[in-house]
Amino acid sequence: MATMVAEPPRVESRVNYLNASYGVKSWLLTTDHKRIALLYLVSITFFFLIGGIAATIIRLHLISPTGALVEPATYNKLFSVHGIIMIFFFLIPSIPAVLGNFLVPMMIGARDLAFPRINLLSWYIYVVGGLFTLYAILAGGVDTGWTFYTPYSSTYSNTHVLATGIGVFISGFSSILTGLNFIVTIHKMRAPGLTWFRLPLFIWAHYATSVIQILGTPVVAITIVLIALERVLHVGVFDPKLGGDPLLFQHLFWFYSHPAVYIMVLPSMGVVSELITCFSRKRIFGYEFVAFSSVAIAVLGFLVWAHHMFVAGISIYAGLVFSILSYLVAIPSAIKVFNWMATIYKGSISYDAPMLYALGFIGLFTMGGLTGLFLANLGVDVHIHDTYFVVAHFHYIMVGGALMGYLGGLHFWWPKISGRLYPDKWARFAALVIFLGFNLTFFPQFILGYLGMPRRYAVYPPEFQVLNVMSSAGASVLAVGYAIPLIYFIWSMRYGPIAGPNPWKAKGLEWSTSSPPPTDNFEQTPVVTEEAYAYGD
Amino acid sequence: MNQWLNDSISSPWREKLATPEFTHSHQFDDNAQQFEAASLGMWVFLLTEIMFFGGLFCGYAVYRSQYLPSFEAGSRLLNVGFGAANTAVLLASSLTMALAVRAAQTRKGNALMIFVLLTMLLGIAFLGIKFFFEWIPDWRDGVVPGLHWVPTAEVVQHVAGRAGAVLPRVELFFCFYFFMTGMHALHMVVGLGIMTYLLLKARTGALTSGHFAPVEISGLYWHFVDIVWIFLFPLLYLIGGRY
Amino acid sequence: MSEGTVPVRIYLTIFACLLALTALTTGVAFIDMGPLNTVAALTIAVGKMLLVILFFMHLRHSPRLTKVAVLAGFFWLVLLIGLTLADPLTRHWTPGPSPWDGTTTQPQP
Amino acid sequence: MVNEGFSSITQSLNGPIAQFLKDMEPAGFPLFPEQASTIAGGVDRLFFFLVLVAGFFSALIFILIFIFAVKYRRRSDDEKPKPIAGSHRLEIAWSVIPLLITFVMFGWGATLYVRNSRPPVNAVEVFVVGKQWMWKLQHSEGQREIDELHVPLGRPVKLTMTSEDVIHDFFIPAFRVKKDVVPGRYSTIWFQATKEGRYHLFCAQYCGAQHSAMTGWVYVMKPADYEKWLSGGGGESMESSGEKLFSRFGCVNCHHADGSGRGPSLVGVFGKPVQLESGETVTADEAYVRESILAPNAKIVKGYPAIMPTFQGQVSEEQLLQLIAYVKSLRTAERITK
Repeated sequence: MATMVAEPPRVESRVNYLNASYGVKSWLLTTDHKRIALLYLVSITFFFLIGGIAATIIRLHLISPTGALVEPATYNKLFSVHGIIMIFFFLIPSIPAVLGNFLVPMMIGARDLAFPRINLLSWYIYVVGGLFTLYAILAGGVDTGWTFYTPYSSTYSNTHVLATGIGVFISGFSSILTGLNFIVTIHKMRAPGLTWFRLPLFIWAHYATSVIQILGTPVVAITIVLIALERVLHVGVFDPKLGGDPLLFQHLFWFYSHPAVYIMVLPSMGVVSELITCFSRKRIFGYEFVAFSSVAIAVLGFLVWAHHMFVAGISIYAGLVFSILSYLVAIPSAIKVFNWMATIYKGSISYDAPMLYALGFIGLFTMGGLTGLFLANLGVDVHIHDTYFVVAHFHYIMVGGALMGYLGGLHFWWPKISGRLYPDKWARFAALVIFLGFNLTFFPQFILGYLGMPRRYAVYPPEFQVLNVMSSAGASVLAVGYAIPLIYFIWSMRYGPIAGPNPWKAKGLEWSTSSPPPTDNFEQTPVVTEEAYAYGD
Repeated sequence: MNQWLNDSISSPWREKLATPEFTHSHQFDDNAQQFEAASLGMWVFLLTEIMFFGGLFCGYAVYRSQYLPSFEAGSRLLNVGFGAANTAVLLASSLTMALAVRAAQTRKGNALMIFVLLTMLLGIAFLGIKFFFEWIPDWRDGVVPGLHWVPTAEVVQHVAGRAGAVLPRVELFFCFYFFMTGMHALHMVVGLGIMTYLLLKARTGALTSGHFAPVEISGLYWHFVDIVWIFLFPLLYLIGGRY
Repeated sequence: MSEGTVPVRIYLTIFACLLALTALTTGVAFIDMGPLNTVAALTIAVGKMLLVILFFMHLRHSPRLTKVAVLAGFFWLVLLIGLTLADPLTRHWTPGPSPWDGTTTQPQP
Repeated sequence: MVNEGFSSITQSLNGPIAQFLKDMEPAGFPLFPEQASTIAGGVDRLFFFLVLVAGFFSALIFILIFIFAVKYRRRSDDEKPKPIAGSHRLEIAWSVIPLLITFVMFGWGATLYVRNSRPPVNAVEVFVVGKQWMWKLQHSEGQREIDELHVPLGRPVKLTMTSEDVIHDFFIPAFRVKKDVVPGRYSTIWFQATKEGRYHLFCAQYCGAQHSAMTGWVYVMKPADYEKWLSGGGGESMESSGEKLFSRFGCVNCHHADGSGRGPSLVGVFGKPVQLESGETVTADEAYVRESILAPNAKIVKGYPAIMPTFQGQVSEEQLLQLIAYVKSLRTAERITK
């Protein structure tokens, strides 16, 4: 790196979206989808840091069975903040609002999203929602967990549930508007010749994600409104004393929050399809199957929510129905993994950093998905429900899956976004550190879970200590792994070598324009004449 | 599938939309594309709205199925006359809204303004009836959960007279009654705001120069709010058994 | 939208139908038909909704995509309400003992 | 039938695997939970089956990635691998085979779930009330405990649980049983302990500040020791506490044994169908008795006026359980005094 610092590379003089105009106003009032993507990038990185700090304190605290750092009440606020921030303010907007915002119009050959001003509005809504949540944290925190289970959240908690609820409610509309924009854009603004079955799989994945965003999010929004009304007015929608049913809350909550997992992981799958094809120089194996499996996951994902409630007291009949439906959603995920494997088979595989993340995604997502089969199982779930087994499982999906995909995508398109290259050696090193740190953090938690350690415990029996210490050690490795890309991305913005329009020799419309792209993306509207991923030609 | 999903605006309309008075935004290729995008966008937004109200309808369905007698007792405390009258008022406003859209399509500026104004007046009439003839008497009867739940002797007697009805669960009915009608009224207020915008815009003639998309999609929203009421009316007022 | 604007006559006819259906649903509520009251009220409401969607909202003349979107919306609404109700409506149901259940448990009285 | 076959195959494996895992554990560092109930073995068998399947597919994917990564690494920059469009046969294979495997998982799990959700009729009954942040338990013989549960070895035990405030969850890892304890209703679990000893009891549903302190111990004792322990506490049985409450709250004034009172007789009612004024029939279970005390007008017995006042706010969760125990005990008329 030292040799590169010596002389900042020559800046390309051509006008692009980054240097088209200057000043704070030109950013805060922009309607350019690429600039809005960068606004999102900065804000979600900020929230990732907050969520990450909370996670760090949690893991440090759990080194000792009696709790090393904080009071149990504080611990509860920490895991609540970690969950709320990471899910609603980092993972859900991560790929759609950053990479999706940047790439959806470019990949379909459009000049912008269908509604650029609504796009900017969605960022402001996100920021306002984030500010409410930050206020709640600074004013003393919230301790309901990200699940807001009633009647604890509606009646018993004396923390800032209302401000947090408003924050989550508001940010939900940001997600809805992004999804709405994508759906209309993908339907109405594709370049000439770009038929549905020529679309990159990234677009299919974002289409499926958008469907979940627009149909799921409003349900959690109204549910949060009901909690707020119950807290303020003391009416008893979820209060058993008035005949209310706490389980109704769980139904409404998980109707969104289970599909929300697919909002996080589907775009990641889209990214992986792009990376796998580019770095093995092969067209995707079974295009239609990968494309439709995204849609299938989006639809089936809505039918499985009550597997979060097998021990909550739902009827046996409902348990049976939701268990078998949960198994169905495993199939499209399996189809994707097998198709990716078939794609790299007999490919020409290169190991640039994005590909390492993609391969890491496949491995970790496979493990996350397969452990999901345990939780969908009525017989075994009774034992492992609400234990660390669940914690490990969903971190394999959300961090091992969604976050790996996000980082892979960021590394892949960073040259397009910034016009610069980052140091590849460091990037590969960081990918390795993250993979190892991740497994060290979360694999022991599977064992802890089957042993019976419940989640959300600030103190725990001493025989669980060894595994907890292993997990905490892994978390510190993981933290280092995340810090490295942050440093070299910032470094590369000024000192990175000029990338050129297509450093990976990738296919796809976004690589046919210059890096960074001009404000209108293309000099002239592209015309598509070939299938996606035509690497063989 | 491409063919099947891609049927779009037919050519007579495409020509009408290609008017020189209106220039589409830079991201679109022509006026027709912009119109289609705006219309699809509103429909997708309405799907979101369906699910938003859907959460309330779902809660209502769950509790109604569990506490049928109490929900019927609560329903019979509502005034079916005002409910029906308000339904008629809202349907009339939908008619004037549809005529407003037609006026914009046929480029009749004055008719557009008159119909938008009529729509607003009918909307205000709906809210007035709701507020003065229903919510205020509800308050007097003490059947506003959370704010003023002190049911009068008649209410208590009415509930006690219905086999299986229990006061706390009638309160649950009124929770849903106020949440659902309140959320509906909130949407009406937003709708009135949109109508005001249309009225101001219509004065400049911008809506009758061929680019009638704003009127069309505002109309979609207004009709949707109407449809919500079409379901609220029987669910809240009627199926308690009036016989 | 293929035929251009919809004639005023059609709007007025639809409005008249809607008012008639409102009167009908209100009237029916005063006749005791048992559970059929609910069925009747909801059927009429669906009818009114269809009139508004098809004519006032021009769905009849809209692109196929819009029709698919509307259907999807109602499909999801049915999923939400139907699958949620699958729980509370069946809480009293206990599966009977089955022949392969072994001998560790006895049937409930 | 299929499941029986699976069970017998895995039964022979389950013991040795669990034993092997136990043997491997370093001191004070368990890797596998104790198996101390009749349910545990079945759950672990299924768990091992799932581990086997998940392990196989994880290994398959990891090994394939590794092999492909080495074998098909890019050797020169102008390599052009031959494109492969796909194969319907393969797609069908890797959709249908996993689907069939998941059906087996579902069937096996569902059988266990249904079986474990039906308590045996001759079970020892214990009543549990959860509150922030303690477990209050009472045996039907009257013995009370807090955050501790004593149970006899080799006899089925049924817990009837409710909560005073938020949702809690009664979790005994060594028994592989867990159930949310929800305010406003009764949930039940049952188990039959197979090994003497002391086992963890956790609250597994987040319930507020001291959630992680809402823990306790389950003691499994020889039946004789258990009987001795039961009689040691003195106190009166839940039935007789309930009987006293029955007269203290004045229930006895209307609910005469012979049916001559203003309210229906409660003799022999429990567990039987009850005809309601609305024409419906309900089974008089715990939930029904509870609702009849707290919201008496919700379900009116056919032929009786709706005159009973509500006892909401006057009767505690524990007292409710005692009243239920009393109503349950009223099999014949001579139990009601007066």
